[in-house]
Amino acid sequence: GTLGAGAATAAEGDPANLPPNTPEWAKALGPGVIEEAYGTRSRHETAVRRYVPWLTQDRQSSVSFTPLAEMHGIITASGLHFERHHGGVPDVVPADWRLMVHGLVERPLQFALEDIKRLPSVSRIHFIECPANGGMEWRGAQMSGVQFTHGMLSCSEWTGVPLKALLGQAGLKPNASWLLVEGGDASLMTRSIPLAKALDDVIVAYGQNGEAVRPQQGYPVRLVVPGWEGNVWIKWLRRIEVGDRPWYHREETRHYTDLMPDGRARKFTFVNEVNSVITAPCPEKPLRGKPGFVEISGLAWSGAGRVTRVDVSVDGGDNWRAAQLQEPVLGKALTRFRVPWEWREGQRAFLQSRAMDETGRVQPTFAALRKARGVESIYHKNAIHTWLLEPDGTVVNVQIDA
Amino acid sequence: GTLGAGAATAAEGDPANLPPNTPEWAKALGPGVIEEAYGTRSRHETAVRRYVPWLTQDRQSSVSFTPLAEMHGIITASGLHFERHHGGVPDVVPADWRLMVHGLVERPLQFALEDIKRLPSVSRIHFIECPANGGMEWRGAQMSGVQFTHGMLSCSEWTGVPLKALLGQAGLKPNASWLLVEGGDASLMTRSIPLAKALDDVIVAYGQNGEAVRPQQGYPVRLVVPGWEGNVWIKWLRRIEVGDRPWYHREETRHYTDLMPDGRARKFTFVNEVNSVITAPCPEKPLRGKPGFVEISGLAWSGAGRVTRVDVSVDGGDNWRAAQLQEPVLGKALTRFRVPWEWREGQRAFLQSRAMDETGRVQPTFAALRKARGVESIYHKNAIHTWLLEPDGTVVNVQIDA
Amino acid sequence: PAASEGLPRPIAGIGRPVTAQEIAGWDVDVRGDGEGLPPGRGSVKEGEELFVQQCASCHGDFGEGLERWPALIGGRGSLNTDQPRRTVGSFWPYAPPVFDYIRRAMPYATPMSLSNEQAYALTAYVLHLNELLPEDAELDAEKLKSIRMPNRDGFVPEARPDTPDEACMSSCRQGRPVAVTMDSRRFVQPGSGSGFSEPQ
Amino acid sequence: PAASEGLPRPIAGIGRPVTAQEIAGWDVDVRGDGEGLPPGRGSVKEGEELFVQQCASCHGDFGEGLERWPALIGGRGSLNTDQPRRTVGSFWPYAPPVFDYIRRAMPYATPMSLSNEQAYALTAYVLHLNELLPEDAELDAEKLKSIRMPNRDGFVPEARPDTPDEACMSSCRQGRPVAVTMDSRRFVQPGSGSGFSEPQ
Ligand code: HEC
Ligand code: HEC
Ligand SMILES: [Ca+2]
Ligand SMILES: [Ca+2]
Ligand SMILES: [Ca+2]
Ligand SMILES: [Ca+2]
Ligand SMILES: [Ca+2]
Ligand SMILES: [Ca+2]
Ligand SMILES: [Co+2]
Ligand SMILES: [Co+2]
Repeated sequence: GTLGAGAATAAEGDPANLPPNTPEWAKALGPGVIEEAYGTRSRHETAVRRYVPWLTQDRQSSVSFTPLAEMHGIITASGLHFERHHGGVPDVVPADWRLMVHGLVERPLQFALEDIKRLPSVSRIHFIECPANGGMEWRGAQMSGVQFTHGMLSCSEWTGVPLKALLGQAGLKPNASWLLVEGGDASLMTRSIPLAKALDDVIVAYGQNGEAVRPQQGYPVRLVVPGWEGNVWIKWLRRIEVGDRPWYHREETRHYTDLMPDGRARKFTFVNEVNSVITAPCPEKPLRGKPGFVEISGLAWSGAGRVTRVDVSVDGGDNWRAAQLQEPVLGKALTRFRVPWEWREGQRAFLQSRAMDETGRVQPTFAALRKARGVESIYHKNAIHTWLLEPDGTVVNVQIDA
Repeated sequence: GTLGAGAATAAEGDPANLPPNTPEWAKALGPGVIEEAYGTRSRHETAVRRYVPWLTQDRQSSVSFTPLAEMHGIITASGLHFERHHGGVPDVVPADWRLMVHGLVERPLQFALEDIKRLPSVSRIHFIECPANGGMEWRGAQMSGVQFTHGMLSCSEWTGVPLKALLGQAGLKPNASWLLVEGGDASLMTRSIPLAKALDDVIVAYGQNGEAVRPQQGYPVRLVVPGWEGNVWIKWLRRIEVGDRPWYHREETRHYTDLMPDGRARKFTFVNEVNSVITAPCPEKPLRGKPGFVEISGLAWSGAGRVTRVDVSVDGGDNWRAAQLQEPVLGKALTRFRVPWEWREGQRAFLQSRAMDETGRVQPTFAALRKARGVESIYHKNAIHTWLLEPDGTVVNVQIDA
Repeated sequence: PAASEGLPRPIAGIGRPVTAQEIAGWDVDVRGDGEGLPPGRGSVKEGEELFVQQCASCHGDFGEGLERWPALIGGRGSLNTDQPRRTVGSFWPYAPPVFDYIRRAMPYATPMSLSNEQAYALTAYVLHLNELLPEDAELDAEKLKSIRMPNRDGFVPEARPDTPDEACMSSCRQGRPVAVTMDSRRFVQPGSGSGFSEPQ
Repeated sequence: PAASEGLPRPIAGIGRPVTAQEIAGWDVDVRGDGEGLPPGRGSVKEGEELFVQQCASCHGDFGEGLERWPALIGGRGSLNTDQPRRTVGSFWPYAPPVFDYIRRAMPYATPMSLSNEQAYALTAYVLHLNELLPEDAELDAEKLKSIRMPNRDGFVPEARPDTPDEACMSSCRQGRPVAVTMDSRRFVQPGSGSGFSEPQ
């Protein structure tokens, strides 16, 4: 299929397998069950995580990006979940894994994996987004596609124990008010989290999309901190210390603070505010052939709760139409939006999406965001994104005067 | 952790990695990003699909089972999705794949994969269950665990085109009332589906849990027929013929009909009625060590709509307690239920779950089911299931007098 | 037209018209009433020869079924017993789908390799094995449609709901102790012992 | 107690009491205010030697940073310019977390290999490179706590929402044509050209 009725398909295919011929795979048995006792995808599928060499000196303290253009629905295939490590991926032996809970608690405890699994459990579908997602675009458009402008973003069904339940096991001292959470990798990554969030919806997770959390996502246990920046979702979790104030560690001062034009930096900017991006069409999914029907589709999310509306513009924000949101719309989860469009012959278009959430927050323009924060804050870039659709169907990452 | 307070853990672990020692993985860098451009699970995870050799002559026309005891939440890891093939797994080349729509239509058409992907899309989380799930247990308990009593069951986020949209492309003739759907594998599997269902919620799906449908699940395109028996969810879909009556093909007469004691067989028994099973504890997840807190957890589902309630009994159905249902509870999707329990010293228990759905249907006892259908109908066994929990923590598949 | 009501309007340019010739190659199905049967013919005799060459290794010389490959004969009168056997002869309600299935799916390892003539001949032989065609018969579309299968009237519509919607909550057993009617340990140990992740 | 309100009641037997000695081995963190600093001491001089051996290959002899490994000095006065440089000297608000980070995470390839004395010495040297300690200084817990970092007051609380909640629906540009301010084709071709799935 192409955009033109009756036109030949882009990939013509092997006539031997096309009607009226019987395809070769209908003429011979294929491999049977448990040929793959644990299965993988088709050899014809090629979507991969990618990294950007110039961003980091090595691949151990680095990031790779989810190919958002290849995704369907809201669940991210675990094999394509973006990565952000500070010392590589530890090979944690599950029998040797322990979680220590201590500090301002009544009963300092350690938990083995089977202890965690015995506690009351919960499953939730939540997105995780690195707050540096799109950070390369504060000064202007420079990345080639949506994998790099927005690909530090994924969404999974997480299963585990409410952190509250673990704190219940240990008991809290009266002055408890902040937690230090620590990973067991080579960077022994730490962040401070206010107790109120810990008692709200944080999960100590061992399950991801129906199986164990993947190594790159923190096997065997990671923190799930719904709606908050990915950096606090500590992976390979090994320790929770309860205290009465934040720690001001490297990852919450040197990094993950937002530098303002006046030279001061905002600290503890936890929430990933309302955001969205069109994933089809996009630079990786250009439109080929003749104009006609196009379903514009993308992802919206908010760390503050449910997405309530997504508007789409094809004229650079002059006029907007509300998109359809795929049910169920879940709080702090990716939300798939779709809107039908008719692409006219020779039409140049500026595609944008603008999300709103249940707290009333509206995704800002780049101009509004820069006016508030300048261009050096690295994190929490949630501006309305623009794709330029050229008359030949090429889609280009651009920024416009809004 | 064991059931006893302060007791040593079952897997003691390597002291070199346990507190106060620093684990080896905190002392050296691990592999960096894109070490796996398409990732897989931890080498320490061992859950696998399994087959039962005595069920079938070979592995090409056979079945393998999802290890339900290892699952978390409601999404099935795609690598562990059960399999049911009739001629093995075809290696369909996506560029050579075509879907033909013809018969009582205005415009006979064929679609390439990119045509399908251009049409308006939809994503839904739905379970798929082979109607023969648990069919080996009609006469009595004989399987060793939940993987085999209930493991022809999975749940994924499916993305694709409403079948309705494809029929819209072709147009329907006035007398259209049934569809023949045909797979492209070595069995060229066929089933007849009434038009009303096709126009309701059937999806022609290319996406599964955020990536392409897996080969074992019908790559590149399968039918998703929410709530209906898995056999009609035709995989490797290649053809849809519109007609004015059912075809009465082999797979809807010889198989997938339900033989009653009087020698007559019910045909077109499409819906998988309300059902549930406890997945923890279960034979594969016995309770070890001393009594104490146990979270009983399991899965419920109904092909008629949403699960509204699941009751759990520990005394073989004498007394029941309503379990908590994990939100969101979605129509024709797996629903995770959980209920806390205190397992007393030396207690023998008969664990059961009983689900209800929004149409008011209640999962029947084995006695009620056999009274209605005898023991030779193979399909649609949705009886209340019993696990015997022995005082030593062993969990046994049994059947009781109800 | 009623069927089309509520159908989405077609979107221009998506999907390519398919020719009658292209359809013909893929439209291989034959309906219960024989719709779709191709021209051609084949005899029980020809069928016997083909069957011995291409089918008997699994189904047995007389369709009795070797090992656990399916039997193609037998089972008549068994359907209402506690050992029902479902075969072409005992269970299939219509004859044309036998042709349909053989042509689309057999021989098992090389499906879609039979000519229409061969498929008619094999269908004739399988029906003969089931005493539904004499030894000297020849089969074509008309003949195949005319065969009345023994279990033609054996199928009834879906009849659910057929179990009570009861949900007693307490003292439901009214004092009766639980009796185990079957314990799987008679057959297997609890755990994963019923199956394998490696070919056996 | 307020903090515990609404906490789930503990479930007996899940989780094992952890001893003070077990905690000590893992509780390696040092807070901004110095809480957690261990006994011990180290001098700038000792630190210099260790730094040259174990750190300079990445961070440079003077902490200037080689290739794209991070610089540990510089950037003071840059934070409100359009080329801000965030380093220990210019950006870190508290001194004890320098010790914390070096001990938990450095040397990069062999973390948790430094003794407390070595970590004090290296912290001393890094602070010296940033002109926060004289060449002959020795560092211990008390001394480290007393150091006031240049950017101590540089951090302010979260200040969002800070953008308008506007959602104009039509003619929002009021006739202004769209102007492209930056086109990524200046740097890369549209598609996946920004990155790789193989190590470069
Ligand atoms: C290598 C083994 C093998 C060979 C050779 C073979 N078959 Fe089969 N046959 C099977 C299997 C296996 C099935 C069932 C497939 C399934 O249910 O998925 C079957 C099913 C059938 C059925 C349907 C039986 C029923 O009641 O459902 C018929 C009819 C049949 N075969 C006829 C033939 C004919 C005719 C040939 C030769 C042209 C043939 N078979 C060759 C293995 C074989
Ligand atoms: C092989 C390279 C390498 C060596 C050797 C090395 N470092 Fe580092 N250092 C790094 C990297 C990479 C980072 C940043 C890690 C990250 O952000 O994930 C870093 C970060 C730091 C920082 C934090 C800088 C900031 O402002 O965030 C300090 C302080 C530091 N190193 C000190 C040391 C000391 C002291 C040594 C020797 C004992 C050392 N490093 C040896 C690579 C190295
Ligand atoms: Ca070929
Ligand atoms: Ca852009
Ligand atoms: Ca070891
Ligand atoms: Ca049972
Ligand atoms: Ca036909
Ligand atoms: Ca501490
Ligand atoms: Co932040
Ligand atoms: Co059925």
